Amino acid sequence: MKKTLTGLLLALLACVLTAAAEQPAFSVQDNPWDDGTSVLVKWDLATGADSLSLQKADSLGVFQEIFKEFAQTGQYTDSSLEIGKDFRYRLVAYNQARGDSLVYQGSARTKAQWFDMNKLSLLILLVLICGAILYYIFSARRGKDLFIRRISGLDSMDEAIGRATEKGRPILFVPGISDLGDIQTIAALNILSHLAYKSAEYGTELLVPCRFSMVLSAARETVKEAYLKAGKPDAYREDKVFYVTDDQFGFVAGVDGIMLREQPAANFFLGAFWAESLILTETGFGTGAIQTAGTGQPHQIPFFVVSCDYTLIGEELYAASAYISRDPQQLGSLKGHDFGKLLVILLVLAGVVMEIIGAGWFKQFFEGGS
Amino acid sequence: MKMPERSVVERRIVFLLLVLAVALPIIFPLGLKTQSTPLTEQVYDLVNSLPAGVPVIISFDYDPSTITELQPMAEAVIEHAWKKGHKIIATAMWPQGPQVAEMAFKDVQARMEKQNPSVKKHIYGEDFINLGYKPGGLVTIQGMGRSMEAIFPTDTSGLKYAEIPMLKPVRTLKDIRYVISLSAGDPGLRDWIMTANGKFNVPVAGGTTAVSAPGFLPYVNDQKQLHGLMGGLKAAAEYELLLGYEGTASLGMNPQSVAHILILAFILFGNIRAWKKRKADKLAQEARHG
Amino acid sequence: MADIMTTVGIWLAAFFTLSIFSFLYKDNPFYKFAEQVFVGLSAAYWLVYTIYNILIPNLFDKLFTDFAGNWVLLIPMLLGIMMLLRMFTKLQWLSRYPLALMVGTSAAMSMLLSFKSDFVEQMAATMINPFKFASAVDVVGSIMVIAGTLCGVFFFYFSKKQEGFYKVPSKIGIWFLMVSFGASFGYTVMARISLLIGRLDFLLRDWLHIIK
Amino acid sequence: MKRNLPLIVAFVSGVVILIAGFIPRDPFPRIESTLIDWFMIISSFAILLGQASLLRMNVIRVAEKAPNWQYYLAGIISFGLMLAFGLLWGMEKTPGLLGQGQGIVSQLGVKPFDYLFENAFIPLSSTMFSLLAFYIASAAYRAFIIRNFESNLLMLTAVIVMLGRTSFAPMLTGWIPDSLGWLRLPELTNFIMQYPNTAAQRAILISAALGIVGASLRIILGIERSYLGGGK
Repeated sequence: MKKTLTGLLLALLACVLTAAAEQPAFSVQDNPWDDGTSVLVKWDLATGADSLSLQKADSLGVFQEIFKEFAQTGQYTDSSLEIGKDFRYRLVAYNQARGDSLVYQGSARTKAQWFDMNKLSLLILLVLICGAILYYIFSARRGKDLFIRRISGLDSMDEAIGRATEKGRPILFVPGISDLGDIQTIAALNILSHLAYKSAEYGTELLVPCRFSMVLSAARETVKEAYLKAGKPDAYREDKVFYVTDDQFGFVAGVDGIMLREQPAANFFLGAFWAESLILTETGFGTGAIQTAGTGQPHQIPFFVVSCDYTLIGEELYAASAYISRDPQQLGSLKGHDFGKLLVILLVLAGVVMEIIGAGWFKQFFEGGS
Repeated sequence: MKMPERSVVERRIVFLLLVLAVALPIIFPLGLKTQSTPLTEQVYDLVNSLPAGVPVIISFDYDPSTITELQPMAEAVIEHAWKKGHKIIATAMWPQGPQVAEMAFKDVQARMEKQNPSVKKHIYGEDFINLGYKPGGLVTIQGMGRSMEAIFPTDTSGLKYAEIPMLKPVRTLKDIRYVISLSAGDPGLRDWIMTANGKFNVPVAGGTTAVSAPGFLPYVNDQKQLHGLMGGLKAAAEYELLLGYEGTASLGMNPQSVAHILILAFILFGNIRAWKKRKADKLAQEARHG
Repeated sequence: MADIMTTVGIWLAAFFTLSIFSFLYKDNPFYKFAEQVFVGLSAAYWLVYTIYNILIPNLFDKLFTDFAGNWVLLIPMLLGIMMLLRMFTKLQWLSRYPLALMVGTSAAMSMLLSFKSDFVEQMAATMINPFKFASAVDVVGSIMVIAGTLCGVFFFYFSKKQEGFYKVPSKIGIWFLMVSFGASFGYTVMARISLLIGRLDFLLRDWLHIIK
Repeated sequence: MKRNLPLIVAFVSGVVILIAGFIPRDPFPRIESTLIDWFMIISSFAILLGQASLLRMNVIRVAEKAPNWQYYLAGIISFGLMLAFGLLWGMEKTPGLLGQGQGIVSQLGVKPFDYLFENAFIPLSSTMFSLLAFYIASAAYRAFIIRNFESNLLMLTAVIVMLGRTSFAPMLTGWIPDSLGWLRLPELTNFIMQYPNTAAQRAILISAALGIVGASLRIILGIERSYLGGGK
């Protein structure tokens, strides 16, 4: 009995001590780093309180309730206020069991800030990465030779063309179903120029069905140029790069028909694809063609992976395009992004170590306050 | 243009089997029970944690092509929010959104009355409001963070923002206690995460079609960029389970489950067939080369 | 009368549903008709909603009721009309101004917002102490999140030949990507089946009344 | 001039938004919200543009009696019908030019616009997408073939997830003892989604975010100008 009593007393003492050591139970301050239109009210109530009322003085000085959801420790942001004015708040904490209440008061003046310090980490990282992108774009423009690795997909594409040549059957290239405004289509056309060059070299027939007239003229230009570069301008036939129809499923039906009729030995589906991806590859699989696909549409990648022999995943499409075209803009951006990726890898590794050794400030710096 | 006869026939058999696998369990439900998962529970807990009277946004960012998946979610969330007494503000990033929102409110009220005839009649303008469609995705949401009234001068019936009683305490998006976006693509949940949560710190939860669900999981993290995620019909059924009723989603899980098994069987047979064919080809090749 | 019209409506809906499904057999006039009706209805829907939900409340109402306070809105209205001039080849160049304003604004906004939520926050979310969890499953899982994210990012790193040592993280990265694509695959199948359930449910319940 | 002035417009609007992202003090937030208001109005005109171009193309097809012109005519007629209904009587709670149309509502049960929406638009759009279920089924049988380690991994995960998200899953693996509870299909599915899937999707998000930063930067600085049309 005596033991329990001392225990209880000690526990009570501990409670009192911790309560005394706590931060001020109620604070009112200008919301830091904002546009000066809000006040941050924080509270940390002693045990026992079971409901509360947060009140704000109106223009006549009368307190009006603005918030009453109970939380032992909580905060409330009063927003849409005038800048540079004083605001007074009162918190009434009730203990209904004992029938008494505690009242806290505080006030603050709103102030607009010059910089949002919560976004410091964001700004630093953004400046670093944008700087890197610009640096690489301009050095590529000045003719500096920037290294990016060869995507292994390109090798397997060359192989597929070789196989088609052996069999004496044509190859089919679909530059996606997006218009020319889509960077995926541009990337696809860059890769097309490489494939057209190879097919001109080998003397293999190349079929390019297009969905939009803008894509059609760009594709014709690309193929023609590639044939010229390969020294076989006479082998270029304009009717092999052709328009099918604007209609999404109509286009798919058209391409399906071509695959069944012409029986191409290698199919390339590069660019933007949506739900039609699996209809195309299913037919291509049925005709026994070697299929290569590549798209930036994340939802279609799984279907390409399971029904094609080789798939360029997401950014690989752009990397392959930059590798082939050596266009300074594409190449420079890609190198800049690579810098960002390296930065992420290093920072995350550092962050994990810091978390393990208990230095939480590092992660918090990147989370930004809120 | 014509496909080889065999493959056409094969294809039609596949189609027919799929129709049967879906239709039969609709006609004769198997009474399968679903199990709730943490991601759906998180959404439920967010709605459950708030007291009566708080203003919330449910955004209808989809069109009829995905109603099978998203409408049951919308109905479940509305019912839950109403039961908790939250004031629902319906917005839409897709033009068909306001219309499906209207349907959802009507159906939920009807269902609740059917279950319990004495249930509260939810009044337009007091318990819920339909603010309609606005284009612009994250740009527009960012505008809501400055002033809701500037983006939504009126509701869909032409009522002025200032004259709607339940919108009195809502000056900006920051006054909203949670946003639940039911999203079929772009613009949608991602814009709400980036803007409502990323910029204004409003809790955001979401329901998406199953197609896009895996891509949203990185946002469910310690920073609470996303408070839980409902992905597809299964998640809608889970939410119905948490609320304690069997709606269209729960019933839909019967055909859904059977059809999954059928698709798996197709993949299995397809692979066996391809393997056999490869073996036969190899034998033929060896025979040719002697 | 209203009852009859409801029934007619259901038959109409069933007709359109079956017309689209007929494409599975082969392309035919019913499908072509239904498809174009869809295109027409959808375009009109967008148009009506844009007028009633945006142009009237956010532009014309404001201009008509309080012109002095809202005359600035004449600028976006003018820009909007310039946008419409894109229809005419000769005046197409005028549409570049509104386009430039829109593209500049949205590029800057999406740059800030997606950099924060998709880059910085994702990076911070990966800074986990995996050993803080009690259950072994969570510890292993968190290590997987860290390793998978880093190797996945490395897979998309193009400035280094992936040979020798560098081949390892890249390989692990692709494995993680494949698992995730598998999950997407499963979820996509799920979604597509759901859509079919909705339509068959309509046909069996509302149209044929086979189920109640 | 015709070329450069729009680039300056894009640059200025972009830079103002960027500054407003970091400096919370007026005038930047005010300019930002003005731009947002304008953006919304201009983009609604852009929607008008899109629909008008589509209509014009179909009218040309009908006028020139292009192949299948009858179907395009049906499209134009349904467009006109829906547009007229919407403008005259509005939809749901929104009034049209002729008010709420009580007379016609008592005949139809709903407004004509909503009638077409429910009985034509909904079945058409949802059936169109449900066709995909059939394509997936047929591709599952004919083209989803395992080839190498990577695609095996993909297929294995897909199978687990597809099973794990059915209502059969709890029954199939309910016998696994609690100590190995994470091996049960629903738990295993959750594990895959929560950890490996999140990791890979996060890597994709990070790479994509870098792509967005690069593209936006090039647009704001006028390095990338293909959006203005007419090549690079």
